[in-house]
This record gives sequence, structure tokens and C-alpha cells, in this order.
Amino acid sequence: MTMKKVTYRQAINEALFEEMERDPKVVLFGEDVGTYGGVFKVTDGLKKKFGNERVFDTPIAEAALMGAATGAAVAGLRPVVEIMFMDWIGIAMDQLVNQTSMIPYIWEGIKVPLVLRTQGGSGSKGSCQHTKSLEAWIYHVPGIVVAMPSTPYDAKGLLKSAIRNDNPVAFIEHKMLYPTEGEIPEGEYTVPLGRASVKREGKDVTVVALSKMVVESLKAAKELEDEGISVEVVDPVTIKPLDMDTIAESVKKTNRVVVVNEAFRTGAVASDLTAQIQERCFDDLDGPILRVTAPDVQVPYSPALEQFWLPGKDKIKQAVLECMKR
Amino acid sequence: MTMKKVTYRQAINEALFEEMERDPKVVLFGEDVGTYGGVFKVTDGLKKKFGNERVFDTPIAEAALMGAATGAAVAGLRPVVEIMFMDWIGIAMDQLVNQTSMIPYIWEGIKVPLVLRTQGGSGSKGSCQHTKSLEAWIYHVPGIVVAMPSTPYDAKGLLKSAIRNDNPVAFIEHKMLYPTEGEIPEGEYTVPLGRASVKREGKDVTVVALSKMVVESLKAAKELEDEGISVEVVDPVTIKPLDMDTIAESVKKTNRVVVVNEAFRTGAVASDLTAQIQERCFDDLDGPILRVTAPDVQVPYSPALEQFWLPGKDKIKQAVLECMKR
Amino acid sequence: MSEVSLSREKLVDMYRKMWLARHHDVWVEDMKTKGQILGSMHLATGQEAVSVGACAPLNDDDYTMHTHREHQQLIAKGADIGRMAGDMLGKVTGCARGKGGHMLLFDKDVHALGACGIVGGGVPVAVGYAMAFKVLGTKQVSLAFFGDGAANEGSVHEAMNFAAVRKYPIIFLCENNRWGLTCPQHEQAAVEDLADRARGYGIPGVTVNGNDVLAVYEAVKLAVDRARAGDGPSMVECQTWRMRGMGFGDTMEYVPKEYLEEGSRQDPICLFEKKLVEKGILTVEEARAIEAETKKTIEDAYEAAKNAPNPDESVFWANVYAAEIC
Amino acid sequence: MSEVSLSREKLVDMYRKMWLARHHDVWVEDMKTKGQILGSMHLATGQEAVSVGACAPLNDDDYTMHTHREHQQLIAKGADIGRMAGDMLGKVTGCARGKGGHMLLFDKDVHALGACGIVGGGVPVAVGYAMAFKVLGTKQVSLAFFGDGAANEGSVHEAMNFAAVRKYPIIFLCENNRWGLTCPQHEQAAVEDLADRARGYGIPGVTVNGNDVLAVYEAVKLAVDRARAGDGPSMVECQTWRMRGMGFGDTMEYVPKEYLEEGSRQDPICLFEKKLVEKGILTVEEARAIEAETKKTIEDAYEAAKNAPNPDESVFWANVYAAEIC
Ligand SMILES: Cc1ncc(C[n+]2csc(CCOP(=O)(O)OP(=O)(O)O)c2C)c(N)n1
Ligand SMILES: Cc1ncc(C[n+]2csc(CCOP(=O)(O)OP(=O)(O)O)c2C)c(N)n1
Ligand SMILES: [Mg+2]
Ligand SMILES: [Mg+2]
Repeated sequence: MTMKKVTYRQAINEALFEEMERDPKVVLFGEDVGTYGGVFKVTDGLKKKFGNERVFDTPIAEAALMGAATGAAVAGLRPVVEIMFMDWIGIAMDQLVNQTSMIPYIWEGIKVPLVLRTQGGSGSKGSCQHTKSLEAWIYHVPGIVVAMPSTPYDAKGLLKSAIRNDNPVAFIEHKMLYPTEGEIPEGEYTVPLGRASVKREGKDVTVVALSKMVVESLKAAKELEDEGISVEVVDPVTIKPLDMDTIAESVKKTNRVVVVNEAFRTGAVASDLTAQIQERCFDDLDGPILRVTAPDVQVPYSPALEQFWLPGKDKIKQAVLECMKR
Repeated sequence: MTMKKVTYRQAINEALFEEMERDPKVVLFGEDVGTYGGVFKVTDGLKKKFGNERVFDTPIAEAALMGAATGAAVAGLRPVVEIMFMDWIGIAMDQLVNQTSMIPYIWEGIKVPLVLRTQGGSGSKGSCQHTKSLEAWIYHVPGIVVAMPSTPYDAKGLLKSAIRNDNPVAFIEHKMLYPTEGEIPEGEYTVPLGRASVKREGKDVTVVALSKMVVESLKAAKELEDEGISVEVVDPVTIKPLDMDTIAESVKKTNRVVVVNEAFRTGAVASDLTAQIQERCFDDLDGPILRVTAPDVQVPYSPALEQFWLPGKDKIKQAVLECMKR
Repeated sequence: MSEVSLSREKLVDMYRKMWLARHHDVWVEDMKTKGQILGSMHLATGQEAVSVGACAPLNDDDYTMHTHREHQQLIAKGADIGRMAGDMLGKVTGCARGKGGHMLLFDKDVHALGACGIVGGGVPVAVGYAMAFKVLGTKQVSLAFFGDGAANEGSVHEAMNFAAVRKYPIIFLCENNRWGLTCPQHEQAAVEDLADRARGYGIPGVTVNGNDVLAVYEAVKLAVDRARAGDGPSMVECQTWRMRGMGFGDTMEYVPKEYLEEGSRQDPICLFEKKLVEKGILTVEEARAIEAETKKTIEDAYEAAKNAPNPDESVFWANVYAAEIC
Repeated sequence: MSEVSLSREKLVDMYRKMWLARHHDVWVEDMKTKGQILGSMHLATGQEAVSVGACAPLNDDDYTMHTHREHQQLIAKGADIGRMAGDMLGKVTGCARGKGGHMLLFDKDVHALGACGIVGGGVPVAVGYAMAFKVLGTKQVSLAFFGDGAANEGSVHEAMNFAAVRKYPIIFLCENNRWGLTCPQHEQAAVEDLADRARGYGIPGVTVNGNDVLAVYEAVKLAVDRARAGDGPSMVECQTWRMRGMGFGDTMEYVPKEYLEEGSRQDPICLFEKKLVEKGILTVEEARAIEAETKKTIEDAYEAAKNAPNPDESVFWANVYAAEIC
């Protein structure tokens, strides 16, 4: 397969472009996604190509966005709706839990094939209202598939699968990943939902990392290699449903686990992965599963303070070394 | 101390009554809490006693309720705001995470002494929009104290502490507990926030249970006693901040843990407690920590189906027996 | 009472539906009293003209979104009474196979999609239906019922404004019975006619006597024609009387006697019957026959539902995800 | 331009504040261009009349709630420029000790409480301030700024209706610059004057020329007097021009030239200065002196802030909880 180098941003743009071209029922809407092409320019060019009924800017009204996407999906479209920053997903959570997720289970025979695109993550000097990672809230809602790709390859292929899938899918991007580059095939391909991906093989410690934390974990793994520690980095890619088999296989080999998640520590997805892993792999574990997360603190603005909040390479290394004491 | 028997509902009512009498800055508002005294009659008599400025019915507008309570707290009141069912806390989550919880951290010197009262729990044939337990969402928000009392004694004493506390406190009740009875002192008392309570001592298995699941766990413990298994039931009472010392002490003794939480399994508070316990107590554990929760399924209406959803005594017993195999 | 030039057939059908709706709610009230239905119960006895007048201008393939007080609305839309009864009793013969119960009724054959127990929560979803119709170029319309209390929810505001900007084919049908649970309208809004809000969205808004089925019909018909012609949304407010409590068992001491007396004088079925008889469209004997025949329909449906089987565990696990994931 | 009988002192103070506000945003734009400020940046250059006119009728102990485009609003309320500059640069000398940054400015000494990066999110909180004033019987008022885009959020609707019903002393100040990020007002609302919405809440609403500082003053003064007299909320819509992009670096190709040209012609400082000079209240020389003196104030404040120390780790951990828990 011929490969090409694209950014994470372009990869997502391509997926949207191709799926909208393939299927006239795919529509895309949200705040500033149309004329301007999105505040992160992810949806650039789509309105021009597909017109104002299929790609459009909306009023600032996140509950209506989520609800309208749900209704549109019920009535025959395949909407991709954008909530610009995950920080304000709270405005849409009632719609998500009481409409989107309720409908397929209770209203038998009705499907809700929508994709909720949003982005989280810090590191942008955005202070506490533009940097939160609240995937734990969405993750707790039954019937929603939750994906958090970390590479351009996964992002494109997975978004295409998400659009074609008949379940509501939350597709969570990371603002700091948009400019990162990676290889993707020239032609059509998809990445299946629900499959983890081993981003690096290793034998001493399994690091299960989400979204941008995969990138940080790979950096940590590289540095640890020099110290003679072999780290396996597993990226669940889809966090719900979780590909526990791939994780368990890795743990069987390494007997040590670090879970990395850029989110408030208490009640994070990292906790849930930890609970699941210890349940399934208890006898394989040499010591406790360690979690690298952000603290339970709002993300402060000052660059001098942001560093205390951010999880990343160094904290991951520390945790791996801690594990190695077992 | 002379004791008296009251219901969980009465206990909460008394706490509100006494605190409003003690401090003119305490106000109470929400949907139907005034004239009618609340759909569960928890706030009965308060409007009559304290008048329509301090106790009042509001428009149906949960975001405004949460925001207004926050502002009122900033400006000198000590509001107790009710969100009638936790199922629609989603409407208020943006206010909670981006206003209520942000303010004390970022706006230095400003406090937000409010209590958010709400109730969750199933068993009422309420179907999926009136039975959810979404404490995991609130639990994930930094700076919010989260309490889930299981007895009239705790409910009264803890609510009084919550109202007096200068932090925002989420006080989560359980609809099926309202008619349950228990002993409380005749006179004034408080129960401190942040302290777990051992509801039953035992030596074989530690069951950490929340809210109504404490009642179910005690029933299970009683029956297991006949089978010769000694169960310790620990009620964290306040789930955030968590009194990990009390839990760890129990685990040290029993070496086996079951966490019980009536909520959707994935991303539940139970997962987080599990992650925390395995981290702190790994070497004390004989086997994996088991979780008894609801499945990742909307709560169905039909009484014939609700049973498959509900966690309770029997499922707790099963988990304890499973633990005992280690 | 308004004059409308409708065929005899249509008028009699509307009259029949009003009786069906009336008998339905009287019947389930009786069953509820006998403990034969579990959970909550919102009755619309006396509000038949709103539902029937609003649905009469609609086609089967137009979509309707309903409230928590929705039985009559579904009957007006033509929902199958037998399946409805199945859902009300949690039986496998219901459209939801018993999963939804009284607050989540739907019937996809007539595109009654569907009821929602979250006040105001369905309205954004109904906007999504209208979006799909516009994008797909069908001539369908969407009609969203909501109450006077619901009008104060942010979701309704966002939805109305969204639809107005996008000129989606939708009718916002406000069923204003002057009560939201135990709270009178004047404690929920400082405005008499909620249709005044339409102007703020740049769409037509009218207030009609909601106990005059022909007035409701006329106003909604105009709005439907506008919507089908591509001229966008309208709001129709129907002022009516809530003759039953906020739910079952509510003794309504908080409701002024005069309100209930006036509501009785304005019984919509009596008013309509008088008119039909005066105009020679119906004889009193025919009217009594319809009254009796519709009662039997309800009786038979509930008799059958009582004897229908309960859903089993396979139903519980069905549609946890709406479709395959990978 | 409106006539208002204000003292020379007050008029000159308003003129001075407009220059302070102007210089501030020009200054930080320059710093941002040079990379001396990190993160996002919303400038209000050209909107000075709204902020200054709206805050001029307020006392120090009246509370104001601001938006994400708030620098000028805080200056108008009398916030300390030095501390503001500290926050803007993430320095420990800021009110938030650098935690908040450009979108979360506040100054509790003048009760500017405070900015909010969640569009529409602060408005319910401002209703809470007004609640407290009414309950405590002080004569303070609350004023909430929000944009034309924000007007379409559910939170604003809920807040306005809530305050209207409860007759709380609050002014809803809509700063309508006809843009929400890259989306023009007509794609966000199908109504010209957003003040039309006031009628739907049963409160007064007016639309004024937001570039005429005296017109803004006059309208807000009336609203403040009403609020202080116990007559409840009002809405004041100020139509103005957004002369800068949605944030820094936005080249505004999407904004029609005519809009920007008209905005330049309507420069609020020029208009006000012309008037003051015509009326003999200010000489041109005095005006130039004020222009120069206010520039120096800004320069000095930012020079000092640049040299101020960064917050250290202790600041990061301060106020994670607002107060002791037990
Ligand atoms: C979001 C939400 N808030 C509150 C409730 C509780 N509740 C159920 S019915 C109701 C009153 C609704 O009043 P209205 O919209 O006028 O409808 P009506 O009952 O009069 O038909 C309330 C507050 C709810 N179900 N959902
Ligand atoms: C809840 C929420 N939705 C979306 C955004 C992104 N956003 C930031 S500013 C803005 C436009 C706001 O427009 P308006 O209220 O008119 O204020 P202006 O920028 O014109 O001052 C948007 C959509 C946000 N910050 N918060
Ligand atoms: Mg009503
Ligand atoms: Mg604007």
C-alpha cells in the first residue's frame, strides 16, 4: 500500500470528506464548523463542497446540537455533530444520557447512528474552561461507543467506521494532537471500533494509555529502553467497549501495569481500566496497577502552574520505575 | 443521649429545619420544594415556617438552579438547592463543573458554600429517566465534596455539617431509603464529612457499599453469617474526599474486598474505589476486588425486567462467596 | 367555538379519538387505584382537545414528540392501543416490549417518536426530525408537544431558536395547563401567554383555547401548512386545564377550586359534542354509541395486556448496543 | 447621540475609562503579537461604550458578571489594572495569582465577579447574586454581560425567566456585536433585536446604540433604578461592532468589509469625545492628555506584571478545596 504523511487534523478531515461523499445521508454541523471550517480547521472545505444543508454552522446551543443530532439520526440521517470543546459537554449531557442513549434500548427497532465529535486535552494555556478531558462522563453512559484515537492512522480509519456504525459513537480528539503527523494509506481503509492496538512491544511493564498520553508513553518507553526497561504500550483506541483481551495478553507477559489518562484523577477512565484489569488479571500482577493522571485540580492558566497539572512523559517514567521495584 | 426513631426523610427534614432556624443565610429552593414540600415530601413545612424568600419553588430550569445557587453562595447566602431527580443532573453539569467548582480555585478568596441535594436510585418502577445513579459524574469534578448517607442518623448529622461547610457539597439521597427508619439523638448532633463508618464488623470479607447498597450488604452479611462467613460492611458515607484509612484498615484484616454501587458498571464510583483500594492495599489482597454494580443497561420499566438490572442482597452474597474461594 | 370546514368523517374521527383518549386515562387511573399498574402516572383527562386537535392535521409519516403526560397524545397520533397497553403494563406485547412503561411510550408505525419523561428534553430531538426532513427533501413535518413548565427549560429555548434559524419544518405545541407539578404558571413565568416568546425567535406564535378542538386544529393546520411549504417553524400555545394531579395520588389541595370548576365547565368533549350535534353532524345516539364503543376498545386492550406474557431476560439484554460494533 | 445630565466629573471618568479600556486591548494585542501572552485572546477594541456605559450607573458593591471578551468590562467596573495585568500574564500578582488567565479575570474589591469562558455560563450565577441581595435586603444589583451568541444558550433563557419570576434585582446586558465567533447573528437567530425576547419573560427590554456611551448609560440607569426599587430585572441590548477577530490570529475574511468600515466610522471614543468637546466639557488638549495618561497606566501595569514573579507550586495546591472539610 502506498502511504502518505498527514496530520491528525487532515486525517479527520479526509475521513469526513470521504464519508460525506460516499453517503448523502451524512451531515455535519456544529459551532463554526461551516464557513470557517472549525476553530481547529478540522472541517475545512467541507461546507464549500457539500453545501449549507449538509454542513452548517449552528447557534451556540449545545443541548440543541446533541438533541438535534439524535433526532436527525432517528429520522434517517447519519449526523456528525461537533461540540467544540469537551469542557462544555455538560450542557449536552442530559440529551446524551436521556435521549441519545435511551432511544435504541427503549424504543425498540430505532437506531441512532450519530457521531459526536469533540476534543479535550490541555497544554494549550487555555485555563480551566478550555482544557478538560471529561471522557469519564460519556464513558459512564450505557450504549455509547467511545473512541479516543492517538494517531492520524487510527483517527481517519476509526472515524470512517464510526460514521458507518449504527450506534451512537463519541469520537474524542485531542487538541494538541491536531498538528502531529503520521502515515496513512493513500487509498480507502478503515480501522475497526473496539480493537486495541499495541503501539510498542515490550516485556517488563504494560502501559495502557489514552489519546495524547500514548504519545507521551512512547517517549517514556524510548527513554526507559536506555535504562534497560522494556515497556509495552497498549492503546485501547476504543475505550468502550474495551478490547480487554489485548490488554490481558500484554499483562500476562509483563505482570506490571501503568494506566495513563489525562483527566482529573478521581473517577477517571483510568480508574475503571484499573478495576477491570485487576479483576481479570489479578494473578498475573506483581504489584498494584499504578495510575498516571492529572490531579483533582482545575487546570490553571499560568504556564508556571500548568506543569504541575499535566501528566506526561516524566510522570509515566516515574510510575514505570515504581512498578519495576516489584 | 435519648434517642428517637425517625425515617430517613424526616431526618433530612429535621436537618434542614434546624439549620435554617440557626442561620438566616440558609435558603432552600428547587422544583416543588416549597408549597408542596417536595415530591418526596422531604421539605415539608419549611416554606410555611421560613417564608417564600427563603424557601421557594422555582421554574423548571436545572441549569439556572445550579447557577443561581452558586451565585447566591458567592454573594453571602448558604443555599441548599434541590435537583429533584439525579437523572437530569446532566442539565446542570456544565454549571457544576465550569462555575461552582471553578470559582473557589480560580477566584481566590471566594467561597461557594452550597449544598446540592438530589436523589438517585432505582426500585421504584420509574423506568430509565427516573432511576439513574449518576454520582460518578459529580465525583469526577474537582473541589466538590460528595456525600451519600445510608441511614437516618448519617443523613441528618451529615446534612447539617454539609450546610455549615464552606465547600460545595453534593448530598445524594436514595429514593427508596426515604421511608426507612433508624435511631437518631433527640438533640443537636452532627456527623463529620469525610469519615467512613463501619456498619458491621467482620473478619472474612470487607464489603464497601454506598447508599442503599449498605442496607443490602447488611442483609447479605446477616445471611452469610449463617453460612459461617463473617462480613465487615464499610460505608464511606462521604465518597469524596474518601476516608481511605478506615477502608484500608478493614482490608488489612479481611484480605478480601467487594465494592457495591448501584450504578452503571462502566466508569462507576465502584471502579474508582477499586482502583484506590488495590493501589493502597495490594499486598493485603488475596484475590481481585470484585464489584457488584448494575449492568451497562438503561433501567427498564417492566417489573419482570427490573430485577435483572438491580444489584442487591443476592448479587452481593454471590460476590462474597466468590471472594471466599481465595 | 371555531368553525372549520372539515369532512364529517374527519370530525367524527376526531370526536372518537377524544373519547378513546378520555376512556384511556380514566381506565388507567382506575387500574392504578387498584394497584394494577406500578410506577408513576400522569393523566390528561380533560385535555383531549389539545392532543386530538394538534394531531388531526398531521399525516402518519409526520413525526411527533411527546411529553411525560403523553397517553392521549399517542392515541391522537393513531398509536395502536393494544401495544400501548402492553407497554403501560410492562408486557412483551408493547412496542418497547415493556421496557419503557408509561413515560416512554412510542409507536413507530405512526411515527409517534415518542414520549419523554425529561421535561423539555424531547424538543431538541424533534428539531432533529425536522432537520432530516429538510435535508432529505421529504414533505414531512415534526410536531413537538411540551408543557408550560417545560417552556422554561433551556433545551426548549435552544431548540426553538435553532429551528427558527434553520427554517426547519416543525410545530412547537405548548400544552399550557397552567401548572407544572404543584407550581402554578405565574410562579414559573412572569408572562401570561407563552406564545409571546415566539416573536423573540422570529417565528409566528399564537395562543388558542386548548379546550376547543377545532381552534387547536385550525392553528396547527396553519402551522403545518407553513412548515410543509418551507416557511419554517411556528409555535402554537393551547391553554387548557389539568384536571388530575401532578401524578397519581396527588390530592391537589394546592389547586384552587375555581380552576377545577372552570375546567369542568370547559370539558372539551362536551363542547365538541354539543357543536357536532347542533350542526347535525352527529346525533346524540351516535355520540353515545361512540362513547361506548371506544370504552370497549380500551377495556379490551387492557384485558389483553393483562393476560399478555412478561418480557424475559433475553429482552433485557436486547439492544444494549443498537447494532454490531465491529 | 443621547443627552444625559451627568456631572462633568462622571463624564470625564467615563471618557477616561473608555481610553483605559481601548489602550488595554490595543496593548495586549501587541503583546500577544510578540508572543508575550500565551493562550487565547478576545479583544473588545471598539466596544468600549458598552462596558463603560453599562458599569457607569453601578456602585462598587453591585456585582457584575462578565464574558470571555471581558477585559474592558472589568476596567469599566473599576478593576485594578495592575492585578489584571498580573492575571493576564499568569503572575502571582494577579487576583487569581495567575490561575485564571485572560478568560477568568475577576476583582473582588469592586465585585467584578467575574469573567467566564463558557458562553452564557455566567448568567445563571449572576441571578444568584441578585437572589442574595433580595433575600438579604441589601440594595445591591447584579448585572450580567452576555453576547448575542450567548443569547441562544439555554442557560441564558433559564436565568432570565427565573429572575423575572422572582423579581430579582438584575440587569441582563446583551452586548450584541452581531457575531458569535465566525458566525453572523442572522445565522444564530432569526430576529433582529434580541431585546424582543424580554417580552417573553414579562420584563422590559430595550435596544440601544451600543457605540453611544450615553445611550447605554441611560438605558442601564433606568434598569438599575427599577431593580433597586424592587421592580425586578430588565434586559438592555447594546448593538455594537466587533472590530477584532473571534480570537487572536483570526484574519476575519468572513466579515464583510462594510461591517468593519461602519464600525470604524462609529468609533465610540471619537463619538463621545466629539460630544464632550462640543458641549465644552473637555478641551481637545485635555482629551489628548487623558489619552496619553491612560496609555501610560496600561504600559506601567504591564511592565510591572512582566517583572512580577510567577506563582509557585504552593499556589497550585491552594484552594483545591475552598475550606476545611472536617
Ligand atoms: C428536566 C426535568 N425536570 C423536572 C422534572 C419533574 N417534573 C415532571 S412533570 C413536571 C412538570 C411539568 O410541567 P409541564 O411542562 O407544564 O407539563 P404538565 O405536567 O403540566 O403536562 C416536572 C417538574 C422532570 N421530569 N424533568
Ligand atoms: C458553551 C460554549 N459554547 C461555545 C463556546 C465557544 N465560543 C467562544 S466565544 C463564542 C462566540 C460568542 O459569541 P457572543 O456571545 O456573541 O460573544 P462575542 O464573542 O461576540 O463577544 C463561542 C461560540 C464557548 N466558549 N462556550
Ligand atoms: Mg403544565
Ligand atoms: Mg457577539
